Amino acid sequence: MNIDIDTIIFDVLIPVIKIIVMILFPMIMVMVMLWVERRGIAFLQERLGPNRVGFQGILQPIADTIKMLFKEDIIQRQSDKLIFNIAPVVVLATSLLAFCFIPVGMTMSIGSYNLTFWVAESPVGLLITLGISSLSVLGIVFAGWASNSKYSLLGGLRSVVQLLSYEIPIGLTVLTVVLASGSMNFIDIVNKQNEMGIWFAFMMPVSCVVFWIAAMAECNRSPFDIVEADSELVAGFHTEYSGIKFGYFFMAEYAHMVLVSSLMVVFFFGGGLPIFPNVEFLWFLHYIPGFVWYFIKIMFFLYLFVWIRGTFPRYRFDGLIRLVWKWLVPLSLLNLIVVAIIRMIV
Amino acid sequence: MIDQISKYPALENIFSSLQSVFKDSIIEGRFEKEELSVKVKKESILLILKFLRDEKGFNALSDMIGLDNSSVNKEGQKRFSVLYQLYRFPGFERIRIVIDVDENDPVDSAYPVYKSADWAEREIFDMFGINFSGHPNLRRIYMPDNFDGYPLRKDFPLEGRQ
Amino acid sequence: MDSKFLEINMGPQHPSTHGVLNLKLSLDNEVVVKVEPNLGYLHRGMEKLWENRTYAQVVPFTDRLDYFCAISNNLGYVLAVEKLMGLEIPKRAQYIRVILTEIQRIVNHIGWLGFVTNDAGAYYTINFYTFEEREEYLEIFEEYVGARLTINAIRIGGVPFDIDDKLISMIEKALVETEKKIKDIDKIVTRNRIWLHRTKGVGVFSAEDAVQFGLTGPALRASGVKWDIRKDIPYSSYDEFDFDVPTGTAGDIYDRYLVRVEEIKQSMRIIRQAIKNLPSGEIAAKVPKVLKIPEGEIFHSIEAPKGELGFYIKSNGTDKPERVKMKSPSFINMQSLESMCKGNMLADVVVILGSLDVLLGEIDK
Amino acid sequence: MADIIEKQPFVLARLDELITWGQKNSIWPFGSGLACCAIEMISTLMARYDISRFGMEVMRPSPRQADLFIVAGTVTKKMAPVVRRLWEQMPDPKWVVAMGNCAISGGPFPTYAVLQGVDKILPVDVYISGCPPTPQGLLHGLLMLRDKVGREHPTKEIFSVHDRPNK
Repeated sequence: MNIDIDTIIFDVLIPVIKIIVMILFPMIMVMVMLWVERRGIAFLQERLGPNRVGFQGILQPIADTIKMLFKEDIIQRQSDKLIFNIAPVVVLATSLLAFCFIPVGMTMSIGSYNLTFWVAESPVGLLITLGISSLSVLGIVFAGWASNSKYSLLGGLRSVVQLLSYEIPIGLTVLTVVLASGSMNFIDIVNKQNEMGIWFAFMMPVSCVVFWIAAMAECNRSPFDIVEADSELVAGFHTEYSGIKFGYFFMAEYAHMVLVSSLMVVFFFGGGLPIFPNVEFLWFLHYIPGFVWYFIKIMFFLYLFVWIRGTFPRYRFDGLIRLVWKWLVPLSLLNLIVVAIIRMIV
Repeated sequence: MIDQISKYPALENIFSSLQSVFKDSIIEGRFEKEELSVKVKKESILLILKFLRDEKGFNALSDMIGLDNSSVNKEGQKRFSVLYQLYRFPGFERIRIVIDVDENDPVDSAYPVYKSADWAEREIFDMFGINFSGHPNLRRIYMPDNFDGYPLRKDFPLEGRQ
Repeated sequence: MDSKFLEINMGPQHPSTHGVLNLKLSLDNEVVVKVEPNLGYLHRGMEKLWENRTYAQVVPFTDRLDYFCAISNNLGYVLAVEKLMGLEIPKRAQYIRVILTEIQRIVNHIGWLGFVTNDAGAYYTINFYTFEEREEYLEIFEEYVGARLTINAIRIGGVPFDIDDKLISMIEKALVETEKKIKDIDKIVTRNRIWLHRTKGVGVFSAEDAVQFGLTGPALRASGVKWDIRKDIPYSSYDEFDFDVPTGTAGDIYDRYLVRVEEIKQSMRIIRQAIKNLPSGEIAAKVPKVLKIPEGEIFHSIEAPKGELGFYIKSNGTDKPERVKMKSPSFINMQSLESMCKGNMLADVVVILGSLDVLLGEIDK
Repeated sequence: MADIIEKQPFVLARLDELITWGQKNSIWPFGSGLACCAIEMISTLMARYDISRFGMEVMRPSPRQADLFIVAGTVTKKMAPVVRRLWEQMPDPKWVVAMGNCAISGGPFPTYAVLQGVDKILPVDVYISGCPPTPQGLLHGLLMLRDKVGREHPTKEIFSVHDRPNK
C-alpha cells in the first residue's frame, strides 16, 4: 500500500479539519448568538444591552463562559448523580452531532480539488439528523428526572409531550421536501433547488411556515418555551443545574437554534445558494461564496428567534397541544397530499 | 344615643328594624361621622349578620377588626372587641357591628354568612388569640405556627419576646 | 393529602409570586386541584408599630404598605385621620391630591400591564415599555417631593408643596406620552392570539361570587359590578370631576386587562380636568404640631388602584392612635385566588395571581 | 504549594485577572425581591437605568445559576430561614448586596417580626442605604461590587486547602 501525500491531505487532514471546524462552528455561533440575543432583545426593548466588555460588548459571552467555568458545580445529594451528570452532555452532544450532515455552503473548486462544506454525506442524512436532534429531548427528560425537583420534573414531562406532538408536523413537512427533491440527502435537496431555480420556500410556503413553527417548539423557544417557563416553573428542567453544566444547557439551546435555522435554510431557502440561482443577470451573486449566503440566511432566522421571543407571550400547555393537533397536523397532512398530487402530475 | 341620624334615613331604617327584630341582642347604637355602629351581644352575631345580608341586602363584609380594650378603664368592659364592617351596594351604606369578647371566649365564625370572613378571622386569631368556633381552617395567618404570643395584644412588647 | 396529586411549593421565592408569597399547589397533571396561599413572609408588624407612633409618624409607614402606589395609601390614612379630626381641607390641596393619586393610579395600572404580560411569558418587552413610561411619572414625583417610590407626598391637613407650571407641563407631556404608549401596547397585546388564549375565560369570577368574597377594585368591576368609591361615596372632591367607571362582563383576566386600560384613560381625563380647574388658595389646613385627637373611631375607605383601601382608626385622646387597622384590597383579592384557580392549569395560576394585582406589602402589613 | 501561592507568581496572577475579569463582567443577579426595594431593583433593570450594560441583566430565577443575591427589602423573621437557604443554594463564588435600610438594619421596623439586618444571617459585601435606594444608588453599589470582585484572588481559593469554606 503506497501512501502518497495527496491521500493524507485529502482523506485524512481535510476531513479532520472539517470535523474540528464543524464542531467549532456551532460553538462560535452559540457565542455570537448569546451576544445577538442580548443585544437584539435590548434593541427591541429600548435599551442598550451589554456594551462594556470589548467592542460593543462582543466579549460578553466569553466573560460569561469564564465565569461559569469557575463556578461551583453543585450536585444535590438526593439526585441521581450519573444521570444528572450525563443529561447536559446528552443535550449538547446531540445538538452538535446533528451538524455533521449539514451543508454549510456549496462545493468550491480549488484547482482540481472540490472542497465541500460538509463533514459527511449520506443518502439518509436527513433522517439521521432529525433523529439525532430529537434525541436531545432525552437529555432534558434526564435532567428533569434526575434533579429530584418537582419543577424540573414538570419541565421534563412537558418536554416529552411537546416532542411527541411536534415531531409529527416536522416529519410531515420534511416529507414534502423529500417529495419535491426526491432525495433524503441534504446536498441533493440543495442541488434540486438549484436545478429548479427556485427555493422551496416559494414552492411550498405552507411547509415552510409549518416547519418553522414546529421547529421553534422543538427548540423550546418562546412562545413555546413551556419547558423552562420562567414565570411558572422557575427555570424548568435546569432549575437545579449550576456552573458549567447549566452552561451546557444554555449552549445546547443556542446550538439547537442554529441547527434548526440551518435545516430551515437547507430545506426551504436553498442552503448556500444565492437568491434566484438561475436568473441570468444576477450572475455576480455567484461570486459570493456559498458559506456567506448560508451565514446570512441563518443569521436572519436566528434573529427571527430573538424577535419572536421579544414579542409574544408564552403559549399555555394545552394551547400548544391544540395548536399542533388542530392546526399544524391537519394542515401539514393536507399540504403533503397536495404536494404529492402536484408531484405526480408534474 | 343617636343624633343627626335623620340625615341618613337608610341607616335609621336599618337600625330601627334591627332593634325591632333583635330586641334583646342590641346593646347600643351609635351614629358617629356618618357611620352607624351597633353594639350587639356576642351570641346573636351570626343571626344578625344573616339578617343583614338576607333582609337588608348588606352583601359584602368589607373587613373585620380586632380590638384590645385592656387600656380602657370602663366598668364591665370585656377584654376584646370584634368589629364587622359591612356595606351594601347599590345604595352604598356602611354599618359596623361590634361585639365584645372575653379572653378564651370563642365567637361564632362568620364564614357561613360571608366568605370573606375566612382570612379576616384567621388574622384576628393570629393577632389577638380570639377563637372562632366553626371556622373551617383556623390557623395563624401571618406568624409562623410555633410563634408564641399574640402580637397585637397590648401586653405584647413591640420588639417581641426573645 | 391524596398521593396521586403532585404537591408543589410555589414561593416564597418564585419569579412570579409578586413578592414573598408561598402557594401550596396540588396538581393533577397540570390541572390545579388546590391552592393554599401561605402569607406572612413580609409581615412587619406595621399595625403594632403604628400604635407606638404618633399620627403624623404613621404616614411614611403607609408608603411601605402598597409600595407600588404609595400616594394612595397616604391618602387613605390621611383622609381617615382628617375625618376623625373633623378637619376641612382647602380645595387646592384636594385637587393636588386628586392629581397625585390619579397619577399614582396610572403608574400602578401601567406597571401592572407590564407585570401581567410578563407572567404570561412575554419576556419583559411590555414590561420595559411600561416601566419606561412609569419613569416619566416618577420624575414628576421626584420633581414634586424629591423621592421616587415611597414618596410620602400627602400630609395630614393638606399637601407639603404646591404644584407649579413646570410640574404641570411635565404632567401634560407625560400624559401625551402615555396615550401613545397605550396605543402601542394595545397594538401588541389586545388582539394577540396567544394573549387571548391565555386570558379569555381564565380565572372567571361571577359577579355574585365577587361580591360574596368581598372583591373590590378593577377585579370586581371586571365581573360587571359598578362599584367605584370615587363615584359612589366621593371623597376629596371626586364628585366635581367627570369620569366613567369602566366595567367588564365576563370577569376573566382579559376583562380585567381591558378595565385597567380604560381606567388609565379615565385617570388621564381626571388629571386634565383637575389641572384645568385647579383652584387657587392654601395648600394645607392648620394642623397643630402635636396632634391629639379626641376619643372616637372611624372607618374610611378610598378607591385605591388595587381596590377598596380602608383605614379604621380608634383614637384614645393621646397623640398616638389606640389602634389602626388597614383594610387592604390585595388581602381580599388574594383570598379569592383559590376559587379562581381551581380547575385551571398551572400556567394560569401565575397569570390569575398577576391579574388580581396583589402586592405582598399590603397583604402582610 | 502553599508557598508558591503566597508569592502569587506571574502566571497565577494573570489567571486571577482573567477569572475575575470574567466574573466581574458577568454578575448574574438572583431574581429575588422581598419588599419595596424590589421595585427599585426592577427599575434598575429597566430601560432607563439599564443594568444590562454591565452584563448583569440576566436575572436568574433559580439560585443555582445566580452569582449575586440582592437582598432587596425587609427580611422578616419568617423569611429569614428561606433567605439563608436560598443563599446556601447559590454556588460559589457568590456575593450579597444588602439593598435598603431594612436589609441593612431593619430600617424603620424595630418590631417583633423583622430581622434587624440581613448581615446577621448572610455575609454582606456591599451595603446600599436608602429607603428605598434610588436606581442610581443601586447601580453605584453594583459598580462597587464589580470593583471588589475584580480585586479578588480566585486562584488562591482553588489551590489552597486551608481557607476553603466548609463544603
